[in-house]
Amino acid sequence: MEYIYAALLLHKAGKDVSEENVKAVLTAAGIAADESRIKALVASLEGVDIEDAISKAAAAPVAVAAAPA
Amino acid sequence: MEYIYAALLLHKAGKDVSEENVKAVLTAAGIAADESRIKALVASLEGVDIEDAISKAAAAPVAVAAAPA
Amino acid sequence: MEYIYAALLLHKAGKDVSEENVKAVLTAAGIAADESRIKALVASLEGVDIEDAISKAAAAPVAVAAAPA
Amino acid sequence: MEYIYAALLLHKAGKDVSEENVKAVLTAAGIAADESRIKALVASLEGVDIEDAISKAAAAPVAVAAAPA
Amino acid sequence: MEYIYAALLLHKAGKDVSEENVKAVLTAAGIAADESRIKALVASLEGVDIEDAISKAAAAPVAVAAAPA
Amino acid sequence: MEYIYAALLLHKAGKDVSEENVKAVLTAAGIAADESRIKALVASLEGVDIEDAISKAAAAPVAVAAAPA
Amino acid sequence: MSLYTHHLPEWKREEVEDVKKHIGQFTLVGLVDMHGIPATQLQQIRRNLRGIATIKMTRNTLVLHALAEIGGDLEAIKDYISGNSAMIFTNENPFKLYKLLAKTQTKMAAKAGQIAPEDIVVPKGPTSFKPGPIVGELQQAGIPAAIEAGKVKIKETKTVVKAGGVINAKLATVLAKLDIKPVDVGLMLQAAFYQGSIFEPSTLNIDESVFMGQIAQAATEAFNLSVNAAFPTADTIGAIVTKAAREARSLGIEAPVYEQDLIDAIIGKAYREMAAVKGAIGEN
Repeated sequence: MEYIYAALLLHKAGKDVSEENVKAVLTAAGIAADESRIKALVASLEGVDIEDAISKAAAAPVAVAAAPA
Repeated sequence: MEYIYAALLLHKAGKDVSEENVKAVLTAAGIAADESRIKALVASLEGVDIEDAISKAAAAPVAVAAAPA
Repeated sequence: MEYIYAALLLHKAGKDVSEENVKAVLTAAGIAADESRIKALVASLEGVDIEDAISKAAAAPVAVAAAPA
Repeated sequence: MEYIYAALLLHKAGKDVSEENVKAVLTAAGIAADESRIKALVASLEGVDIEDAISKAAAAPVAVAAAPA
Repeated sequence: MEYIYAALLLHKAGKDVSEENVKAVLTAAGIAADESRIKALVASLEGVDIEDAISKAAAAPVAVAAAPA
Repeated sequence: MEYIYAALLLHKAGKDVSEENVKAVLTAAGIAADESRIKALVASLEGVDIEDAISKAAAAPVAVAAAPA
Repeated sequence: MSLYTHHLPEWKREEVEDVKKHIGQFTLVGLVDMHGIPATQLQQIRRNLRGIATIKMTRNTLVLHALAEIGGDLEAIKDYISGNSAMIFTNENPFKLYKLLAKTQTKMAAKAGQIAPEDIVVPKGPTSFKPGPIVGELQQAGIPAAIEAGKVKIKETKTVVKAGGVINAKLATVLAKLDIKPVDVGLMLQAAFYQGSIFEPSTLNIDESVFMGQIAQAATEAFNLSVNAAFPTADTIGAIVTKAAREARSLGIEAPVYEQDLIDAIIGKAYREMAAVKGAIGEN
């Protein structure tokens, strides 16, 4: 999830979620950034409305099971 | 939320959520980090089981996301 | 379900869910495609709004989790 | 989700979810496959019980959109 | 219930749910159709929005029953 | 859904859900039956306990009705 | 100023130097309000803070001397000094200190004339008192009491003082006998000087539940983004696969595509549609 948090951080900071920026954040966190995963992250987010994707619920089954408890 | 993202980024990466690390991450994301907010974050996280807080989110992710809708 | 996944793939790729295209995808996956099943799939999806049908799955979790909130 | 669909297609067909196979399926669907995304997918699927994750989908409600009404 | 399935079949086929049509379908299924039941069915369907009734059924989640488990 | 209605109609009438019978019912309803879809339907029903599937569906609505309360 | 301090008696001079020494030794210099803390409790608090924070009680005038001699931004903390101030020193940050001090708060019996920090409620039910003058004491304090089965019983739950109200002498005595401890006692941080700035309690008082909610929200957002963008992580790959499978099922059931995996669900859907129509027409 580090990569996702890096993306969220950049997004909230109003920065571009670019390979360079993601790498900078991960490196600052002391993480040996994996170039390929960074590429994959940036590619995955291309054309994605992050604000929308953040707020759209993604997990159903867990929540359903937990609800009546 | 940037401060929280930074903390979770560090946590997930297995790094210490220290004032220094949080500041480094925020700065790398281009955020002018507020010392007192960082201090407040780090202090608040002491004694908090982050994994536990996250797992609570996982159990009810939808409810949170649905709220603003 | 392979046939449905093939249809989803084509849909996401912006391609026509035609017998020919479905067959190409299945073949690439190393599946000996059954002409009759392909025909049935394509016939079943005729007039179906795939995006809408998919989104019914996406819509589900929100409502469930929101209920107890 | 194209990459995931391709992986599930291969899984259901009893094929190996390898980088090579995923790429072949995506290409057949006319998708310009991103190597890094394929790598990330295949790597993350290692050690995941796909059958288990799929069975959770079956347990999830199909369409509960009416619930809050 | 056979009578209702026959009515649904006709409805989906875009045919008139008339006594004659219902009888034809039931007969094709090898059912000795009861004239008075057919009359009752057709009469009671008058003023019923079948599409609306069906869509309510679609909204009912099958798997919710699994929730408390 | 026409095909499945036809299958359930036959099932309720105690008839065999064979390709021939399904086709007869659909034709009587004025539907130009697709051979491949009939084949797919009959094949998918092989080894399936229709009564069991129905009773599960019948059990579901109760749980749903209770949920929003 | 130096001229003035020069004339301090020797013991005062030593005290000022000691304060200055403490200020130089610790990264945080704070003021705490000692008002209303009994000696026994203070001893306990000191024990709890041992190794973490040091409390130093000195005359305010001497503290002012020390602050003036050091000068700089620190001197501004003098504005927070009250009649019952003591100094507190630690190397922890002010947020942590605030939390530590909050933990040293304990409930104590009320003294006559004290202000109720919250509504004080006396619950109904039996007490351990044997019949005697206590019944009258309770009644005079506004607590409905009676004798029942040889025991003193409180007849109904009663709020005896509202938050902010004064606890009178009679009530204080009775509350103590009932073992009701309504007053928070502990060191209240008045201000802390740390790394060049002064922190006030209002800044340091962090609502933990809000904070936990934010963590949960951030985790949810990350989860949603990962799944919705189909960027797989160890935490989310399962959910992503489930989502894709659900989408395929949904499409298959909606179309419908007659598949062995879906036929049960499709039969169920057909049955429910039939049942819905049946319900709509009220047929049997």
